[in-house]
Amino acid sequence: MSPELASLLRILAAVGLMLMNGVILIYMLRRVLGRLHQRLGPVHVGPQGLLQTPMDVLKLLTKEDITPTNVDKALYFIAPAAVFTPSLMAYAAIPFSPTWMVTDLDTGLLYTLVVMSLVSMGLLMAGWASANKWSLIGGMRSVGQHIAYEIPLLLSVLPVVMYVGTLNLSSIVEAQSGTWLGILPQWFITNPLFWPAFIIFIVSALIKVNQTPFDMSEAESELVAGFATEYSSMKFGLFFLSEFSNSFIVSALAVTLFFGGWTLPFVPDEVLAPIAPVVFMLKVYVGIFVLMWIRGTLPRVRMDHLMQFAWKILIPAVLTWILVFGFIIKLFDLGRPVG
Amino acid sequence: MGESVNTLAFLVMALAAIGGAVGMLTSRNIMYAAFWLLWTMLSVGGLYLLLSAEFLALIQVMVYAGAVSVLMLFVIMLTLRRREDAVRSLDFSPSAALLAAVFLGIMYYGISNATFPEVALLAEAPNTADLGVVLFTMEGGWLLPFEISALVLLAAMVAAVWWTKGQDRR
Amino acid sequence: MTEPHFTVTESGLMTPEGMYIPGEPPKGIRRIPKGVDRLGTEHLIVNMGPQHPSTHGVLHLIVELDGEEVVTVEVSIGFLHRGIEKLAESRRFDHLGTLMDRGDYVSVIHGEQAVALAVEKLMEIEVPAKAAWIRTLTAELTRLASHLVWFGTFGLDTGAMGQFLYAMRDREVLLDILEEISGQRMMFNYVRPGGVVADLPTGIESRILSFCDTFEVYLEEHDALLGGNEIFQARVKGIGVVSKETALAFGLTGANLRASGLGFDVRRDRPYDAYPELEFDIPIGTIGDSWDRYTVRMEEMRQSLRMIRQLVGGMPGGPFTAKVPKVLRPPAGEVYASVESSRGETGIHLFTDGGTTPYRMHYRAASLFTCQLFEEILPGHLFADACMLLGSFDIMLGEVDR
Amino acid sequence: MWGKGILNGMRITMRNMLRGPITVRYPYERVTLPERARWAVEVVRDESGAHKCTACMTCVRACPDHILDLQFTTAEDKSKHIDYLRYEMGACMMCGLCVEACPFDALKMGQDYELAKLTRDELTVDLLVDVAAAAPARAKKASEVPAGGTDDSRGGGTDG
Repeated sequence: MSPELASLLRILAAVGLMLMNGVILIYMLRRVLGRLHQRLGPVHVGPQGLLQTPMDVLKLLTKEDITPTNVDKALYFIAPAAVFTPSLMAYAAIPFSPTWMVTDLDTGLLYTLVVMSLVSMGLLMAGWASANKWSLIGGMRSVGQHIAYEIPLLLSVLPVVMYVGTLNLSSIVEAQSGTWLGILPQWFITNPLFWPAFIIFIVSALIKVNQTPFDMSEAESELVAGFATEYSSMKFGLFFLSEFSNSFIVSALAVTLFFGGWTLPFVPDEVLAPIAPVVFMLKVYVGIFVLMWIRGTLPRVRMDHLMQFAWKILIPAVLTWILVFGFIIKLFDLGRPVG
Repeated sequence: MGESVNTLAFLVMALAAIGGAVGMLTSRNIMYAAFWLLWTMLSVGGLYLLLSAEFLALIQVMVYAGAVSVLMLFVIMLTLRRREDAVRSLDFSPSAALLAAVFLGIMYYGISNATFPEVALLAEAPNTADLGVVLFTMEGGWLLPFEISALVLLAAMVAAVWWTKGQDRR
Repeated sequence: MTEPHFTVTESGLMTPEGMYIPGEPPKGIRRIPKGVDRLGTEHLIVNMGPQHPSTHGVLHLIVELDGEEVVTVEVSIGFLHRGIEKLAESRRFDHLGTLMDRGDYVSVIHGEQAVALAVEKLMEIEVPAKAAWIRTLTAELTRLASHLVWFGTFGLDTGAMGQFLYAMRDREVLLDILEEISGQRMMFNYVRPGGVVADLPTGIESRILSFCDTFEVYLEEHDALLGGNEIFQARVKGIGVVSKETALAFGLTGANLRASGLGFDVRRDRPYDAYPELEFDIPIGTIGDSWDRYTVRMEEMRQSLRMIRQLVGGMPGGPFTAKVPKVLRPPAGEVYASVESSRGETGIHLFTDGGTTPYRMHYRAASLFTCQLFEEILPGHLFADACMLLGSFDIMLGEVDR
Repeated sequence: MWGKGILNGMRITMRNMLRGPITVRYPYERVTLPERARWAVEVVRDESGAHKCTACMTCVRACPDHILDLQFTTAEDKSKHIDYLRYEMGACMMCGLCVEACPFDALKMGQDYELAKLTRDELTVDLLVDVAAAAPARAKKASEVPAGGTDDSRGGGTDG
């Protein structure tokens, strides 16, 4: 098989995974939120309501696509794609196992974060093009929050990068294999040195997921549906899909950076190799469950509190922590560069 | 096949970059212009990627496409008093045309007379780690200029914050 | 090319078709101010409602926004107007309750109680002790149910979905109890001049008490879930401060007034039915911000629980209704009776001419007074806070528009 | 400490999750209505199917919505013959005032809460129609109505 064909197949696999993920995550969200609220969630269509989301996708696909009269036609059409494409591109560098990944980028971590930062552009486009005041406010809010949290998100992964000396995601995972003092897995999360970075990472990554407590851009009780107000049928579906795909990416990044990716402690490599993708997916889905749990619990933050939190607390904190962390690993010679 | 794919990709990216630039200059809607600019930035990022400068490509996308363009759009939206102000009428200015013609002439002269070094691409392109080494650890590296520019940017940021929030804003 | 939707000029709106809507801008709406200082941003005028998720019904707010900041607000009501006051002129006195049910349709017993009290006052009917106690019991159960709706929707306004569903879960049990007592889940039509329609069903006492036991735990959970949340606290503390003077000037009553530090409660100050015999505290806030309104209502729910326990424990015997004629024919006159409903003082002002129907009925709805406050309170707040403030005041549009 | 309340809230939602769902899956499960539940008005009939209505018009006057319509003809021997007692279910608010007013206990509040009808006309019913006589006609009418017409187009929402 020629390398070009192989990459094409990998890309197609990523697209398939993303679409599947979207359907599965929507079902999971409904069930998890339902249980959190002492409801059942979908149970009627198919066994355990499993067919509910496929049916909804069908519904979205066959629904009439309404274009309001006053919209900026070009941008209105481009916006869903501009939101969807970066979310899809972000799958490229995620290492599902030592061999399962679309491409093993040397700058995989930076790539994923950069690509995800482009999502906000599409949201702004949608907000502007919709010719709707709620949409416009939603778009502006989304860009404001994304810009503010881009910086702490990028900075919060720096301790990991400083520690392992690489931006390659699979190398970062490999650095976390093995055990710590023979009992704890040698994931970065078991090392208290990484806890501040992890907390900052989670807080700023929640913004990317665009759900409560940070769903300001679509804030259903304030902005009706924010940037998505005027969108219908599959255009809306693309926004929706991208949102779920983002929560997958965020969870996958957290697993890769802090929870040891596909690695498991005490499991020999021969056993681990075939089940690595399963281990990775399981970890990611646990992370997504936590995201949904947060979503079902917390109220929404106010926009200016969010901004103040980012610029006045999070960014100074993460800058200070990088400095402290650098001193610590330099003084005690803790860094374990790989490769 | 790899070579032809590369050539094709280069052509697509280059045309996209040029097309975006032209689109930016000719569109009467300032919002469209900003989005065309974003398009150009992304295409240039793709060109960097073709040159195996992936770190530079990513920084290009992040800084220019992700941050600068968004800030421009943000400022445009904030300062537009009315939505229709985004569309400007076409006004022809002879002096601007003259200036553009002079600029074009100089550029043409410069490029046609320049000699480009014939350097083959390295088999193993410098990666991110090498860039870091050159910036920070190498003897006679760029650490001091880097820090100075950081300081300048910080000062600019503080000034911007003071400028926008200083007077009658709470 | 972007087509403009409309031009906001100094004198009105211009649409792309050239249709020109002349006239003065509506009261309270400031058009783009001349000589804009600051950043010179465009002011957005958004129509919040009548179909908006957080206006709790069909309230229509015309909000002028500067960025995210509310500059002016105009409250536009009347989308749910059914003419209850006029309809009352053709309804017999014992049928007025069915109209009042449709007024404030979340705290229903209070409206019926107000009508019943007014008619009793006119006709000088002595209500038997048991009837008064049953009325008070159902009124307090309704107050709990209504406050739960407020709590849930307040949570929803701040974006927390869980609180709403947990509140509805508890309200469901309450509605089951009230259905068992009165026969319907929302429009009870249970209180009549002279007493109540039927005695308490057997075995309801134990059900109410077991509900009290479980709900006591759940209530603390609710308080910890929403009120204990730092994000929520940051959003409500110091937001929407209603000073004592403003509260008095706008005629606020109920929890909104008490949150501002004024301890007026109809149950204590103009006691009716069984309230004089009950022990309860009136929670009072300090500065009148959203947080005070939240804590006052939460405390009211605790006091309601306390009252329900006393009411069930000390339920007297006797008839559940006084001897009243089939067709009520009060003497000509004028009477005002009021009760403390979940939203404030619900008053009924009746004029009679000696016939079987009222000559005129006035329905004092507390929410109407709260509604008028928005034009005063919302400007200066962020838009997100404005949405949440609507929730904190707990208005009921059925009562506002009647 | 800042954040303690948030963690406590997470604990509470998890505790609620472990309590299990309380949903009543309505078409499959049904709750028993309390004895006093008030739904559509019905006529009390004894075993032979006879009703106790004397056409005294009390219920018609008692109805606040004026939805009861009783029409009777007085025969020459002064005996009343009831033509119909029309009841407009679509406008009924089920307040129970007619039942309370009836001096002969001829009316009662029914317990059937599935009152949806396919056509608007079906909402107006003649309460005093002879049940036995009307049965064949009703069966015929039911067969004319296209089957499976329940319009469940609401689908699932897009959230939760």
